[in-house]
Amino acid sequence: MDTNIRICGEAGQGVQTTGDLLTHALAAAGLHVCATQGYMSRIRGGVNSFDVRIGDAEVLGARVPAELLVVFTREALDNCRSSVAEGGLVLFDGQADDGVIALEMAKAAAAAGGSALMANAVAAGAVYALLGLDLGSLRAALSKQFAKKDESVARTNIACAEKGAELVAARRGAVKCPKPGQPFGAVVSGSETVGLAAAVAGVKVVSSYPMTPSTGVFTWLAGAADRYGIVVEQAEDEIAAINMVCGATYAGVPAMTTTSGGGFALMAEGLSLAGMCELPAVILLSQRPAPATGLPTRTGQEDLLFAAHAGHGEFPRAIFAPGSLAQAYDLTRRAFETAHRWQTPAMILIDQFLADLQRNVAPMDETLRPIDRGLLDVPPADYRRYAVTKNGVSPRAIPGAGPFVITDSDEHTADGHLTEDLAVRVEQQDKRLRKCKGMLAEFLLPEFYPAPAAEVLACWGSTWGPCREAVDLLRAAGRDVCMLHFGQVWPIDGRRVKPMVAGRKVTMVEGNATAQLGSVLKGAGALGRFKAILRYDGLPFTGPEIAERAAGRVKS
Amino acid sequence: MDTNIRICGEAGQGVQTTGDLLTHALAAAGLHVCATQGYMSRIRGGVNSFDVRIGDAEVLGARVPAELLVVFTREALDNCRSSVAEGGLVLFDGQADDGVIALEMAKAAAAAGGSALMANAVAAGAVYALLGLDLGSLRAALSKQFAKKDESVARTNIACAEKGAELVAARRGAVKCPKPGQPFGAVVSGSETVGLAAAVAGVKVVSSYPMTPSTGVFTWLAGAADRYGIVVEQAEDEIAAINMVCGATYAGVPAMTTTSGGGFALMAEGLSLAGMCELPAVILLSQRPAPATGLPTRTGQEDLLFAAHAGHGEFPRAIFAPGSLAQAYDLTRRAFETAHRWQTPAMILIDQFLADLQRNVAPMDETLRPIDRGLLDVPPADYRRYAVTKNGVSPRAIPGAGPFVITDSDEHTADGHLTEDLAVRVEQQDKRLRKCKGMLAEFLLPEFYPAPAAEVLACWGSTWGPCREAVDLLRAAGRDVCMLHFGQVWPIDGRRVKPMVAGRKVTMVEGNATAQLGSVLKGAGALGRFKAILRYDGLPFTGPEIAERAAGRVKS
Amino acid sequence: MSARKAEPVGRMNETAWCPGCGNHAILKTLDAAVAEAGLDRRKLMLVSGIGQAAKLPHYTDANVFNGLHGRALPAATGIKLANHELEVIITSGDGDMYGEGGNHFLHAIRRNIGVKCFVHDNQVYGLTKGQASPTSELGFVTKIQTHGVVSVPVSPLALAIVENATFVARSSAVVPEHLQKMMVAAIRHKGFALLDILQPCVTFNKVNTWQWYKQRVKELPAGYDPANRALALETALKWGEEIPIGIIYRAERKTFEEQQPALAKGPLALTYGK
Amino acid sequence: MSARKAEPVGRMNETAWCPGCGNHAILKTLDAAVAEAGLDRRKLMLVSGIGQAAKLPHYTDANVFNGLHGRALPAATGIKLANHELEVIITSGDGDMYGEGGNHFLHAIRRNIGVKCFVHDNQVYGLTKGQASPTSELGFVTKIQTHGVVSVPVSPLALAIVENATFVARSSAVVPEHLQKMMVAAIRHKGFALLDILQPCVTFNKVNTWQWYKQRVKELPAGYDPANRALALETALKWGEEIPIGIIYRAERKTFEEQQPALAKGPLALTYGK
Ligand SMILES: Cc1ncc(C[n+]2csc(CCOP(=O)(O)OP(=O)(O)O)c2C)c(N)n1
Ligand SMILES: Cc1ncc(C[n+]2csc(CCOP(=O)(O)OP(=O)(O)O)c2C)c(N)n1
Ligand code: SF4
Ligand code: SF4
Ligand SMILES: [Mg+2]
Ligand SMILES: [Mg+2]
Repeated sequence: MDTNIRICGEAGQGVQTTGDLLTHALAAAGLHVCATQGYMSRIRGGVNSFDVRIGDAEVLGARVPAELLVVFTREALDNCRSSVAEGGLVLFDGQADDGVIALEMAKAAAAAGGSALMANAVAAGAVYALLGLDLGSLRAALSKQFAKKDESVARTNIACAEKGAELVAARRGAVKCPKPGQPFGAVVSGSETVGLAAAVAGVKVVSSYPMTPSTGVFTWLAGAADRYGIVVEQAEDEIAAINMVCGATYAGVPAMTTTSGGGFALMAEGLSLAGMCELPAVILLSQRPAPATGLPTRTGQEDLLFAAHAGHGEFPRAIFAPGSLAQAYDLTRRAFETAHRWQTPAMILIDQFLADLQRNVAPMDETLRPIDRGLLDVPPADYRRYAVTKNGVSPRAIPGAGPFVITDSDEHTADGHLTEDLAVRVEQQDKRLRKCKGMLAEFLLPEFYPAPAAEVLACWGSTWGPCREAVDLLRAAGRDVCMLHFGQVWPIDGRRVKPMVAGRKVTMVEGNATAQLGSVLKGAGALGRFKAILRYDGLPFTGPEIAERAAGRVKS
Repeated sequence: MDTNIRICGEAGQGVQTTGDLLTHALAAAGLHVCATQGYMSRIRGGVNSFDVRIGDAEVLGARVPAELLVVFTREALDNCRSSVAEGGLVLFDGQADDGVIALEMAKAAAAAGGSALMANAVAAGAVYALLGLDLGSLRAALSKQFAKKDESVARTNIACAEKGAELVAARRGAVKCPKPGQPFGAVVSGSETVGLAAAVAGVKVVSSYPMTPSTGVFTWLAGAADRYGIVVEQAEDEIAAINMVCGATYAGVPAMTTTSGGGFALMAEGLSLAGMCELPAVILLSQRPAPATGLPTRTGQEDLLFAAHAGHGEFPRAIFAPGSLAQAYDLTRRAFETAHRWQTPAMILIDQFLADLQRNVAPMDETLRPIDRGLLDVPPADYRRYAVTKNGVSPRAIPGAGPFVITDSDEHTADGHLTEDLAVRVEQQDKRLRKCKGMLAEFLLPEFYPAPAAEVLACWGSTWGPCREAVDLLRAAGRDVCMLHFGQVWPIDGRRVKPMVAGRKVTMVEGNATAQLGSVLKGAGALGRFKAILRYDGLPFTGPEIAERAAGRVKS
Repeated sequence: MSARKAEPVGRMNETAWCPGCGNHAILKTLDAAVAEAGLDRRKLMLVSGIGQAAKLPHYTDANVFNGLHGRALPAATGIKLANHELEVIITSGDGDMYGEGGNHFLHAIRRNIGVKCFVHDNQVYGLTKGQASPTSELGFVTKIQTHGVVSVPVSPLALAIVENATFVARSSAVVPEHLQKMMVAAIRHKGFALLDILQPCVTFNKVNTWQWYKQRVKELPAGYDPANRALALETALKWGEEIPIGIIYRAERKTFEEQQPALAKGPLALTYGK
Repeated sequence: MSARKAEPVGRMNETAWCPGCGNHAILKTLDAAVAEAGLDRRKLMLVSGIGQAAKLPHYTDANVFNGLHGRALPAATGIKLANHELEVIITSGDGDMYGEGGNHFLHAIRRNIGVKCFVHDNQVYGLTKGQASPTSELGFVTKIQTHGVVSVPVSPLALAIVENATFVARSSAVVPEHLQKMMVAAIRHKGFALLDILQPCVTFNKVNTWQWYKQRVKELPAGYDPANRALALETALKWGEEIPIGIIYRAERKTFEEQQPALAKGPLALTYGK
């Protein structure tokens, strides 16, 4: 079983602080937590929400009904009340009402000797009480949070939490709580995970321009720069960012840029440069609804076809789209490895949902394990950067020590010098495109969950969690259905995917309006007709929603 | 019958001047001319070539063998000699040799009282003599060319031409010449035609950044600006160019930008803006081989998939790819009309081959016939720019007189104000995407030539001419083959194309390495398996080449 | 048709800015300046990029083109070319104008296109939550610039003067009266006008606060000659305990529009097809 | 493997420039300057964008990154960050650096990243056949600017000084000895160095010819103090019958590289995995 706690209020009121606190504390209490966020493109005001869904087993995404709603404002109450589950409760910093418990949080904080800021500790304490949980893990979380401050800060916060619990003591245990087990794992977010994986893979230059929802990865890497020995630079624009990455990779270090759709659009020329010069540029593309500025803080999966075809001319590229946090770690590394093995750009496609998603998962390896850059040990005296080879990969050396390393965005000879010899052009273009074959051989097959079935819900990237939950729900209802999740979305080896879906009823589940992966699969000859469950309102899918739509209970 | 005259020499030696002169003169002589160019990315030196192919019937493209080669340098001779047709002749400003006629052009010009620059008139005169043609049309062409200069200039040039003719008088008529008919039509290039069509359609703001091979259109428009009342501005970069176009269209005038692949890549974000704000931005994308800088002055068709998917998010767009000069005129206009009818961006895809192609064709209408901007006559007081409608097209008004016109790159309400209301988001996105249906209904069906046959050579854009010639050759050899030419390449109405190709053996003929239109057709469900004849060395197809490859005589 | 009731479209009811933000004062002052300058609202054209400042056009009664981050200037240029009778005012942020939009800033000034460029300069990226902007001071610590900014800040005013801008002024949200004067002067100026507006961001800039600006801004002395370019440059580069505000440089030069033959017959958008 | 015979890769045999072009002199002078400065060619890193000037790296013995039009600076920045022991020199055109690349120009200077930026300033777009560049003079007629340029030219040197560049110099292809001195000085400078090189384009610029430049360039007077910023600005803005050449401004400031903790242990590319 699982319970959903939703915190709603204006930006700047501590929605996120309260949510983060509860997420960490409840994980430490031995629950499985899954925290997701929805926020507006503003710094103060509006209505933001933070869901902490807790379970006695893995929880992979959000769901709409909340058993407990914590609201800081009347507007938030009006906005979110309809999402309270039947029999659910509301904790409101205002007037009591039917099912609404009044809790004057700032006042309570003051009463406990704290400042108005500590209202979030009051709220967390009250939530703990309503869940019938022991305050131990909350106290510990607060101590940890303020470990670097004066000891009194943590103490006051704890007093506030206790005050909150005390004030709702009458309703202790009123919200059903899953049974806690042994505390395990660590709470991490998608952004953190991608950042960590990049750092561990040996990224040495990160150059980006801030853009929601990619800024989290950028920020995490800035914070980890000293620890991992990374230069993190805020570029003047995205064009600078990608060209710095191209320069850095040319000169010999793994490098990455982080961006979202609009910024990525500005990088299209640089991407083509990486293709031409055979540079292992890595791009993290964190998606949000578009076109143009769209919904800056919401989620979507609308940039697959663009990413697959961005940049003028024809060149190989790989695109990974992690679903789980574990996959975010693995595929980020794989993006770096693929880029370096094939000397061509690789992309990681996430989105706001995955970037902000937090769960307690098995701890990830934080030790630096730099990937192989694929450099020649000692380049020969007659070294040629673009020597023609069978698999299309030329020997790679870096400038500075041995022979000259010459690279050119024009078509070039094996030497790297610009050429207008059209036979050489064909030779070099063939060489570059030959990599496609090898890259296709390494295609990461999509994965069934739990096992192939008559009906297939096919998805990619962050839809993994909700889709998996949907499959569980549908199977529990007796339906012969499975998920097929694509962790790599480009290039697709159609010949290997085709038999996986042949004879099955396929429904694409995608966060866009046109079933983009569906058309990629069609183009790759893997898929003929398919149905689609699509969502493009800026919110992530939920498991129950997919299940209902797949069951045909709501129109798709 | 047709005869091919090739002029080769260094950049800066007058290859183009000589070619242009001959093209205009031979057209005036009553021949069908087709001039094509191949040049290097340099201002002086190298080897450039200019082909003037003349016939007694329409000539649609180039071919490799030349009956007459005019070379200005030893390097050009060495480079091009192998392309001389059997029994063909070479006119060389150097030593005579087997099949090589020596003609000291600069010296001859001096002898005729001219400057070294007039060597091209000498060459042209000699060409005329070798073709056995009367000098009349050449004299007229020279008079016309120098009409604005002192009368002596034309006179001296004519003397030079006569000198050239005189010096090869012994070989008069040595090169077979098609029989001239009545002079007809006017010589125009692809660049000129697109520029003219845009001017006539009522383009009022043109903002571009120079980039080969799109600069020709830009330059033509700059030259015609005063005549047609156009503001032509060289932007600081392509991003500025597209955003100026967005601003100008918002404010109410048809506007266009001209660019090539790398510049277009920089416009991807602006394209998405036009999609979101529903602006009728028109982009001329003149293709050249890529990735990156590639082969700046050569031809290719490598940007179709990129153009079709460029820009983050999902929005409607139309892409036209003219084949003939007449189509360049018509489809340029159609791009403006489509963009305005559907209030969404439209693109015209040409390439270096078509941009530089010159032929004498039926004169094109040069009178200003401004397209309908689709504006409300009198916007109502409660005017809303993005009112939701059935076909997705909202009433369009422009700022300045009536009610406010509000537009936003964020998701917006019907008012145009930014919104984070997710239901409104869906409503607006649905509205925008609904246009796709109407646009698909207007899809310009591909055209068969001469009529449907068992075997189909399918192509798009500039490959029209060479492919048509190939079909003629193959049919003459008894093969049941036809061409299917796509003048619109996005969106493709697969349901209507499918029956056109069903049951036929389809070969895609494309100027790229991956058969891009082939995959678009596959994705649109129009096509299953197909063969492909591809070329990506930077040169255009020739008719004979396609015919040979289609006949299986050379490997594809 | 939309379900919304059919009233004329005007400003949005509510801003999305933080309480205490300098943008509120700028908005209010802009409205006052528009009134003072006697502008016809129907011809008022507000253009912006993306950011907190860039939301301003939605909060007043005007035509609005709220385009891409960094691209307000080329969009405004396109609009002005299509209809030079519109009064085109840009309201954008320091990141928008001097960061992402830097190249357009350089080149729009060269054109002397008649758009008025009001830059809400809060020395920080507000909307994306507090990264350094091109005007952030050395040492300014953020979650990206963890050791503090090491790139010297740009001096937008000095850049503009070097670029031969014809109207270069500075004011601040902390001195609304002065700001209004500057806005009106900018609006009345014929060519390109840059007005850099120092604006407290109460949430992300804890260095350059209301107090900080208030203590430092200082009106130019009476008799200051804005036609003196060398003096203007010197003045523009002043930054520290005293920050000069006022019209720092002013010059006369033909506008871009005036030099376009195609515009002689009237606005292109209005003469179209005639 | 390529059929070409196996010799070490060095320069291309032949340039693609017009006879008489100023680029030839710049190339020759660069080779001389590299020799004079005693640079290890293996550590010499030439970076360029696209244009005639940008072809230079192919014509000498060096590592070459010939990237995208306008993007030499960010590429060079990335290279310098990856390996700050490389001597990174950019050779690019005025369109490349001040037009398409204008935003990078503004911001690379702020960083004081240790790359040397040699701009072949021929006041025209050469490779694309003669359109105006940001440094083309008012009235310059081209096939695009049919009525002559109406945007005032940029003053790259003044911009750089305003931006707090630490080395700002001008020379010309018409005075190779002076040019060589400037190149060596730029190479020896620790941070970002801008060297604007006036270069005749014999094919497309019939105004600013060899003769034109020769008559005008004038070395700074002995005793000129390049540390005086106000003087430097005034000097940088001089253009006309006399065009000052020399080191117009010089200052000391920490380089970007020096302020990156990650680089303390040596070049990232060389210490990788160690
Ligand atoms: C191409 C692109 N890159 C990045 C962003 C993200 N972004 C939005 S606003 C902003 C910076 C805002 O700073 P500023 O212009 O100073 O405005 P402020 O919010 O401070 O008023 C950024 C980086 C974007 N919308 N588009
Ligand atoms: C993105 C992009 N836009 C345009 C071009 C076309 N282009 C190549 S070089 C050039 C200008 C060259 O001028 P400049 O930088 O002054 O160099 P020069 O040839 O004069 O040395 C242009 C516009 C390009 N290659 N890429
Ligand atoms: S974040 Fe700063 S700039 Fe943005 S609204 Fe808040 S105070 Fe104003
Ligand atoms: S076009 Fe001009 S810059 Fe280019 S090589 Fe010729 S003379 Fe030099
Ligand atoms: Mg700001
Ligand atoms: Mg130049």
